[in-house]
Parts: sequence; C-alpha cells; structure tokens
Amino acid sequence: MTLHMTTPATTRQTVLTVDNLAVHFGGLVAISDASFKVDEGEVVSLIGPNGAGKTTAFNVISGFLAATKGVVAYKGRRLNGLKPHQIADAGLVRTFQKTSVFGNDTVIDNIMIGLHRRGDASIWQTLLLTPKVRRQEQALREAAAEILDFVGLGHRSNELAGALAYGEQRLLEVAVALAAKPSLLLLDEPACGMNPTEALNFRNLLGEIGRKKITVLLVEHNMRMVMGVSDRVVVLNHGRIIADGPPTEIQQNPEVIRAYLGHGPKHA
Amino acid sequence: MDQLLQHLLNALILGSTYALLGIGLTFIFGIMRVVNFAHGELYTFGAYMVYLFSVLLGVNFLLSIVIAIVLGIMLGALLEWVLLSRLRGADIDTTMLVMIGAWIIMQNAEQLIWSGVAKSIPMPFPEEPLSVGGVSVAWSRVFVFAVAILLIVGSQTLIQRTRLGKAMRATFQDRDTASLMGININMIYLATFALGSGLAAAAGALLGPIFIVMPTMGNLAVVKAFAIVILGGLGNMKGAALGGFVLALVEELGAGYISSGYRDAMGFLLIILVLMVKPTGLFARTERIG
Amino acid sequence: MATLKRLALAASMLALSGMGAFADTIKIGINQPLTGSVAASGTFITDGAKLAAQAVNEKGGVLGGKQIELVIEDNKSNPSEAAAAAEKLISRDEVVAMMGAWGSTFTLAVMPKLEEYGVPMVVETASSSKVTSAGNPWVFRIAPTSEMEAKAFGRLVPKFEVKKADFLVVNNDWGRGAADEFGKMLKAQGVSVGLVETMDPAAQDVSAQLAKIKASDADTLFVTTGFEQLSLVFKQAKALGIDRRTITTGGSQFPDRLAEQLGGAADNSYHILFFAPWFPEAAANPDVAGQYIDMWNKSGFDKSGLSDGFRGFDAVTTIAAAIDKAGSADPKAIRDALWAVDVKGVNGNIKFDKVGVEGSESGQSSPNVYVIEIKDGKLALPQI
Amino acid sequence: MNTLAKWLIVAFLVTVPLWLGNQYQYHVLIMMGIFTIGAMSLNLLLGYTGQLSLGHVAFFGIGAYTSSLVSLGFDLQLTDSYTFVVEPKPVWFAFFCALIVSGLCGWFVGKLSFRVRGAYFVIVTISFAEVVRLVALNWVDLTEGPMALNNIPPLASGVPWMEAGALSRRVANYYMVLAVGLVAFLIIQRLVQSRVGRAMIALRENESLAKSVGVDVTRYLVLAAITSAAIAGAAGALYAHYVRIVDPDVFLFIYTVTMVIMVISGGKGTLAGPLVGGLIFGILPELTRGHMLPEVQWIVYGALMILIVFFLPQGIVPAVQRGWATWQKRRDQSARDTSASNGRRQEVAR
Repeated sequence: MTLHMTTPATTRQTVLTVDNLAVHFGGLVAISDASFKVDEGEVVSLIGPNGAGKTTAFNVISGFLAATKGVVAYKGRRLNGLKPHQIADAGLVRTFQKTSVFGNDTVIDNIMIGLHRRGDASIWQTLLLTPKVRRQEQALREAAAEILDFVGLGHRSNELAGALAYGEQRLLEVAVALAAKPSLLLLDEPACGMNPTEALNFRNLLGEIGRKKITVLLVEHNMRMVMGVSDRVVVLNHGRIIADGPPTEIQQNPEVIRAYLGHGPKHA
Repeated sequence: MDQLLQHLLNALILGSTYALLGIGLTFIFGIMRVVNFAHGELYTFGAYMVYLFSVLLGVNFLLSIVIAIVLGIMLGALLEWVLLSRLRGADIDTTMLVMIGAWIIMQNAEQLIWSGVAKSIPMPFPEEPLSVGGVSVAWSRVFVFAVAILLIVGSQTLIQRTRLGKAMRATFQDRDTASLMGININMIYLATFALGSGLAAAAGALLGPIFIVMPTMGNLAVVKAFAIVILGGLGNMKGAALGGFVLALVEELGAGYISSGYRDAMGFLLIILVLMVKPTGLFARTERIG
Repeated sequence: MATLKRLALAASMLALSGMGAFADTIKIGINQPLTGSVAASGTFITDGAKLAAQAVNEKGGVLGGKQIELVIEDNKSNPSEAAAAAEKLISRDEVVAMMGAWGSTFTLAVMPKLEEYGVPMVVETASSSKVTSAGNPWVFRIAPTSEMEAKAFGRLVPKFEVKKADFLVVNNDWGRGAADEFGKMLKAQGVSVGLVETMDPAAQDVSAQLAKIKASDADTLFVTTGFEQLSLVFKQAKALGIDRRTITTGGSQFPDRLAEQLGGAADNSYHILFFAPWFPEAAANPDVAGQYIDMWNKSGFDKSGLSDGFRGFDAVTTIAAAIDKAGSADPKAIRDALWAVDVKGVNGNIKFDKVGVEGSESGQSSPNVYVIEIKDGKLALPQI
Repeated sequence: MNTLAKWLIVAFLVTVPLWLGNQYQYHVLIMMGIFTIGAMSLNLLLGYTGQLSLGHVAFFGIGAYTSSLVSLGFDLQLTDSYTFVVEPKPVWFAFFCALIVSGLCGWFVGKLSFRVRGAYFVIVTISFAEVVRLVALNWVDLTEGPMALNNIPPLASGVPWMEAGALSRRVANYYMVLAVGLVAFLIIQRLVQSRVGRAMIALRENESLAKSVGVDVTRYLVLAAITSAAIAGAAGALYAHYVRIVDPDVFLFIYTVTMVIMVISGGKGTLAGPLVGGLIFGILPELTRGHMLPEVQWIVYGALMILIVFFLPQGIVPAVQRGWATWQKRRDQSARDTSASNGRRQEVAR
C-alpha cells in the first residue's frame, strides 16, 4: 500500500468518470447529483453512512441499474445503457455486498466461471469437442488454479463453495472477480464479516492486486481498512458527494464527521 | 348494435366471475409468492359441493353455496397446512411443483368420486330471461353477478379495513418487518391461502350451477385465472378485478367479431403482449427495486 | 452400475408382464376412452359391448362352444394412447379382432397397427370420412359418416322448410366434419348457410357465439356436440332469448336427459340419432332393440347410456358373427368373414359395403338414422 | 459415473432387440425413449439454466407437426394468385426441418420470454404452448385442425430392409429412437460440461454474479432454449412418425407435466437424471396398468411428485451419488485409517 501512497497522482490517467449522476426510484431519490473520477492504478474508497447511495452507485456503474440522469464513462467509453456483461467486457468487474458465490459448485469451478471471458470456443467447436477446446479447457483449469493460489485458496479447490468459512467465501468472491480479468475492480464491502486476521490478510491481498496494475473502487465500512489502503476517499451522504480527497484529509473534514456522527457509524 | 350490447353485457357478467377467480389467485401469489396450480381444483370443488348439498342432500340452494364456500376455505387451509407450511422459504418453482402435484391428485380424485359424467345443478330462478330492449340475460346470471360483486367488495373491505387485512398487507409489503412487528406469519399465510381458496370455491359454486360440473372444469379456469392475474400484475388485487373484466371483454369481442375458434387464444395473446410491453402487468404500480 | 442393475430388473419385469394367461376363450379387444374428455360415452359403449358378449356367450358362444372374452383397454381419450392400447391388445393379449376407438383421431391412430399386425377392427363411433378413405382393408365401420348422416337427413329437409341455417359445432373432427357435410348437403338443396361458429370441447360459456347467432337471420340452428355441451347451448340460448328451431346431430345427444333437465328450454328442437331407445318399436329390428334395452335395464347401467351403448352392442355382435362365419379364430379369416356378415343389430341390419381406395377397400355399413323431437318438454317422433 | 459403466449401458441398449420378444415391449421402450428425449431437452432449460418452462410441449408438438407436414407435403395459399406448395419429402429431410423449425421457435420464445423470470416466465411459456395448440386446432387449411394429420410415413420408410414386417419395423424404430437419444445426450453432455454449460449453471446459481463476470445472460438462455427446443422437436418428430397421426392433442399440458416429473424425480441438472426419471415413469404406468385404475395411477404420480419435492428435492440421481460417496468414504476410512488430509470428495458431479 505504501507503493500507492508514494506514486504521484498527477502522472495518472483518469479511467472512470461519473458525471452528474442521479438515480430515482419512483419518487425516492437514491442519488441526487454525484460526480467523481478514478485514476488508473488508484485505490479509491467510496464511503458514507447507510443509505447514502454507495451500492446504488455501484449498481449503476456496473450496469445493473439505469441512471436517471448523468453519464458514466470508462476510458472514454460511455457505459450508460450497456448490459452488465458488456461492462465486464470493458474491464469493470464488481463483487456484491451480500456474499455471492456459486455455492453449489466447487471452488475451482467458481473460478472457471469467473474465467468465462477468457474462453472463446464457438458452439460448434464445443459440440465437436475439438482439440482446441480441450486445450483451452486445460489452460483455463491451470489459470484457475493459479488464481486460487494467488488469493490463498488453493487447498480448498475441490470443496463446495457454499461449505467454505465466511471469510474464505468473501475471498473466493474476489478471486472470481479477478478471474474475469478486470482493469477496474469494484469491491462492495469485501471485508464485511471478516475477523481481524482475515481482514489483515485481505488488506495485503489488496496490495497485491494493486501491484497487478488493477484499479480498485472500494465500498467499505471498515474505516481502518479504508484509511489504510486508499489513495483517495470519496464520501457520499444523502445521495450527494460531500468530500473527495486523500484519507488524511477526509478524516479531518468537518462535514464528513457530522455526517457520520449524525447517523452514527452503522455497520451492516 | 344489439349484438354489441349483448356482447358487452355478457362480458360484464362473465368478467365478474373471472375477477373472483383472479383475485383469489393473485391474493395467494402476492402474499405467499406461491403460484397456485390447484386453484382450478378449488373452483371445481366448490361446484361439486353445491351439487352434493343442493342436489344430492336437498339442502337449500343459497345455503349450499354458503356451505361450499366455507368448505372451500377449510380445504384451502388444509392444503396450506399439509403442503405449504413445510415449504416456507422454498423458491417459487418448488412450491409450484408441489401445487401441480396437488392439482393432479385432486382432479383425479374428483374423477374417481364423481365419475366423468357431467352433473347439472338446477337453480331456483325463473326460466324466462330478463330482457331489456334487444338484449337479454338469464336471472341466474344476474344473481351470479350480484354475488360475485358482493364477494369482491367484501374481500376488498376485509383487506382494507380489518386487522387481519392490515396484517396481510404488512406481510405483502415486507415479510421480515411484519414478522418483527409481531405478526404471526404462519397464521397470515394460512388465512391467505384459505381465503384465496374460498374465493375460488365461491367462483365454482356460482358458476357450477349456470354451467355444468365436471372434474376437468378447473383446467380452463386455472389457465384463465393466470391470464387475469398477469393482466392485472401479479399480486395486485384491484388489477386482478379489472383484469377479469378485460379478459372477458376481449374474449367476448374476439369470439363475436374475429373467430370463435380463437376465443381462448385471445387471453393468451393478451398475456404475451402485456408481458412484452409491460412485464409488470397492465395495472401494476411502478415496481420497487430493492 | 446401479443404473444398469435397475435396467435389467425393469426389463425382466417387462418380460414377466408380457406373459398372458391361456384359456379356451376367444379374445376381442375393446379400445375405448374410459377416462379423459369423452370418458362418459366410451364407458357406455363398453357397457354395451359387455352386454353383447354376455348375449353371445349365453347362446353358446362362438365356433361351437367357445366363449368370447372382452379385453378392455382405456385409450384415455388420446390418439397416442389409443395406438398404445391397440398395440397392447394385439401383441400382448393377442386379440383376434378389435372394436374401437371412439373418436376419429383415436381410430386413425389405431389404423396403422391393424395393417401392421393384420387384425380387423369394427369402428363403432368415428364419423370422419378419413377412416374409410385411407385404403385400410382392416377397418369395418358400423357408425355412419357425417356425410351419410347428412344425406339421410337431407330427405327431411324439404319438410322442415329450412331457408337459412347457422351452425354451432364443437371444435373437433366430429363437429367440423358435421358442419362441412351438412353445409354441403343444405347448399345442394338450395338452403343458404350462414354462420359456422365453433366452441372448444371444454368450453362452458358459449354466449359469445350465441350472441352472434342471435343477430343472424337464419331460421334453423344446427348444433353438433356431446350432451354436456349441448345442454349448455340450450340453456344459454334460452337466456339470450334465442327462440329458433334447433337441430342437433351426431348421435350422442341424450334428448331424454335434455328434456328432463332443461324443460321448456329444449322445446322446438330436433335430434338426429342412430337409435331411439324410447321408441323401440320404431327401430329397424324391434326384437333386437327390445332385447338390448331389457339387458341394459337389468344390468343397472345408467339409463341415459342406452342411446350410446347400442354401438358397442352392435359392434361386438358383428364381430362374434364374423368369427362364427370364419369358422376359425384367425384374424385374417375373420376379416374375410366380415365382408359376408349380415347381422340384425339394434340400429338395423349390418352389412358392409366396399368403400375407399380400390384394391384395399374398407368396410362401411349403412346405419339407420332417426329423428326425435322435443315438444312440450317430452320426446316425440316428429309428425312430418 | 465411470466410462466403463457408460459403455456397458450403451452396449446393453444396443443389444436389447436380441432378447426382447414381445412387440408390445418395444412399443413401451420406444415411447419411453421419445419422452426421455423430451425430458432430456427440458432438463437443459429447467435443470441447467434454472428456467422452469411449462410450455415445453409446444416444441415437441411443433417438431411433430413440421416433420409430418414436410413428409406429407402441403400447400398454403398465401395470396390469391400465389400458393406455396411443398411436395412430400423423405422422412430424414422432414426430420431435419423439424429440428430447424422448432429450434427457431425456441429462439423466438427465448427472445420473448427471457425478459421475464420466475412466475412470469412460467406463465409466458404456458401461454405460448396454448396459443400454438389453438393455432394447430384452428388453422385447418394447414394442419387439418382437429381432423388430424394421418397416414404420416413411418420413420423407417425408404429403408428397404426395415420395411418388411411389423417386428423389423419396431426394431428399426427402436434403433432410430436410441440413436437420436444418444446424439441428444452427447450434445447436452458436451454443452453442459463446457464453458457454455458453466455459464448456464452460473445463471441458475447466481444470475447477478454471472453477469458481473461477463456472462451474457440472454445469449446463453437463448442458446439453451434453441438447443432444448430443437431436441424436443426431434422427439416430437420421432413421435409423429412412430404413432403416425398428429392432432392438436400433442400439445396437451399433461405431456409437459410428464416431462417435468421425469426431470425432477431423476434429478434436474444432472445428466443421468432425466434418463432415470424417464425409465421410472416410462415403465411405472405399464407395471401399474392392470392393477390400478388410471385415475389412481395419476394420483400416485401426483403424490410421488410431491414426495420427491419434499424428501428428495435434488432428485434420485444426486441422492444416489451422495449415498454412494458416503458409502465409499466410510469404506475407505475403515480400510485405511487415514482421513482428514485428503480433502472432501467432490459430491455433486455435474
């Protein structure tokens, strides 16, 4: 993480821009007007009290929800209107707030699904089981094992994902997302429910991910982790952005303190 | 002109019974998230009970209808208790399969008990129809219409005004919160299924006498009920009532002016169309995203 | 492996179930709908067949003392089940002849099996012309086709003074066939044909169709469907204030029950039947009709089944006569003998004419047709 | 299941005619085979993508009608001056037409109905099947409506040695059904054990997560629908040329229910599930036929369906596999007294 802190922000190129985003559900306003950006290689945290609109923002960026107003763009490409899988193809891959793995599949199969985008066998090749398909399948399996080793789940490879301990499931989730070869990883409360040891390991993993030149946008309630890993923190409250800056600055921002004290720092 | 008026009148009366069927089904779906394939069998059950009491046992006709509805409620409660109460939290496909099983069992049991020969129930109404201008309608249908409207209004009142109704609505909105508020969810489910079944039995008890009673009569009824519920938006009670009338109107006009062979296709085409254009149903509110 | 064992087990059970009992009886297969949409009629016909077998056996059986045994299979009102039932009757029970299979589609589904195995079938109900025009030489029909029914009724049309007719028919082979053939016949006589409305076999509400018919200026309404739907048509027509002469066709109308259930609503209606059990004296063979009615009543079968059950009775009587005539229980010999039978049936004399494809003709008898009127809530022979 | 067992089963199925005497047993096997193929195709949708299609019989029926019409020939008056005429074609050609037409219908229905899920999806599929049935019933010029298409050429027509007698025709039919069944099985197996199948399973297990890693939901659902519909169409075509009559009753809802029962009792989402389910519900009716009234039979099926959902929600095959795995584990444990180090066995094989 120290690596990120020392890299000067000015040399980076902006990859994700969110411009004047608004999301309404019927009469209910989830996000009224939010603009922020993420630079390449950055770890940015999106924080705010419950109901501030963080997950909604995630849902819009990843294409699960349509924006009422505003523009989301990645590397100059407009994402509005794209389907989630197209957004994944563009290199944005997300995880979910609630633990989300393929519980009835084995750990390695979870990763194999994550590797979906790396396969390209046509339907006819698949039906004819051509040598190319066999080779590709073998290559994918090796890649999957590699990813599992990377996140430290290699020894669980043949277990059912649903049978893993909670913290391991969260790890698997990140591994599945990594398998999809993201250039921008959107993590929605990945450390939620982890015990302190697991959380510490996870921080190290985030560092490793950073070294792989993957940009990270993080929603997290664990302030220790947020302040520890982030290059920049964006604070949302009542559907608006109230602060945007390096962690040290955010910790002192009076509006942020008020927002958190006013609602109490709830943990989901 | 007379033909059109006659079609409209037919649709109005038929629509009231369709609405009755639809409300029961949507009620069960809205609150319990159960697609009740056995709904048509409760309809059939209601009709056979009227036959049993009014024809075989010689009970007064009106009283027989009341008995049939009460027995329908009890059968619904029994089904809920035996089958569905064990499947709380199961996904929608699971309960659907169980209800398909129940449907098969009930229909064949009816076939065994009553045989395939259709039964006919005489009604104590004058044979001469009520004629106004060029249109006419049987007194029996006027009676069915009146009772159906009464039951629709009654069930609306029950939901809007009573404590049970409030608890049902709370459960409909959010099961977990309702449960936290101290509502006995199991009781609500039991009451919901019983009431929905009672409405289906009522539809059967009313329509059985003006039509004929057969073990397979529920098949068409259940499919139509689905159509109505989809038209109105799954779980939307007012929508189901309206959907009933819309379906009757479309069928009636379709048969009258397009082709009687496609009469029953009208409803299905309408469903497909509605789901393509507005998947939440014609009368649904904007869906909550949560 | 477990699956394999299960397969072997199941297969051996199959083999066991294939062994039939051998007895000194001659088996006749009955392929009828005992469940499903037309179960009621199929059951009556089966009852009639049982009576015929009883009558034959009481008189000493066939081939000088052998009893006939009916093997009854349910075709579930479904064509593929009808074919399966035929397959089973022929290859498992080794019946020497069959009666079946009620509806035209069921019968058509069975017909290839007859040809494959070489077993004759007497067709008791099916009315589609396809049955006898398919070039299947194993088919012998005692039921009239819609065309024959229309033709027979055609003689009465001038007396009815029909000017314009509408049709309301059940949407299946039977209803459609009747509308076609009666329509053709009427047009040939200069009667104009107005609406042809159909109703789903399961439909209970036909007021939309009737509202349309009400607005038409025809003087006569032809209705073809089974008794249940017929009663609905009468009820709902009355409710819409339709007061028009109605003529029903097809032979499964049960006018006695219509009159009883509907009272005045069925007045001014005429019913084309193939047997009128209320007037046995009007039948072509009053003694046979009387015997049949007596047996039926003694057996305690549902009285309203009389006008359907005779078809089973006549069919089995015909098969038994053919077996006797053949002098053996060989299916092919029975088939050949069927061409030569002349049986006194309930409906009339049964004798087969060659119809259909030349060289592989099917048999068709010429049944009698009766018209019954409902007048003042009672049945009558129309005075025309 | 290991490869040896698989080959043994295939060998067994191929040699069936050697020791099967009674023709009726062929009939049972053929009908069972046809419906098992239908169940296999349904399993692709219901078991692997998790979409409960209750209109599956539509594809079966469309296959039956297409193959019948093409092999019988038909003409269709499109405008007053133009009539589209199809001369009778060989059965194999008609069979492929059936595959294509029902596959296209699968594509169409998939495109339309996968916009909705759950109860809505179920009802759209039922509605589709009903509309198709009503079209078959009322479009008399093309389908002969309720008068049915009859005299459909048998499957083996055109193959000289198969035309001889009833028995050899049965044998021919049996092998045709077996061949189609094996090919269908192979297609489904390769599909579900590939990247495509993983994507389908991912959709069933967790649609959002699948989308987030780049699985194109509509594409794979539609692909599953096309394959499934084409295989169901093949089953329908086999049915048409075997029974040799097709009427609108091929669209009966109860056929869909039969296929659903086969799939869920055998084990949805397993390759062997529909085969086991098809075997049980293909033979059960024959075993109970003489001993039970048909209504009682149906009551037994209904009850079985409920009991399976209650007590074997995954179906028979996964339950047997689990039992087998547990038994083996126990045996392993008692044989060698080592345990913990070797990770848990993979229990659910797909």
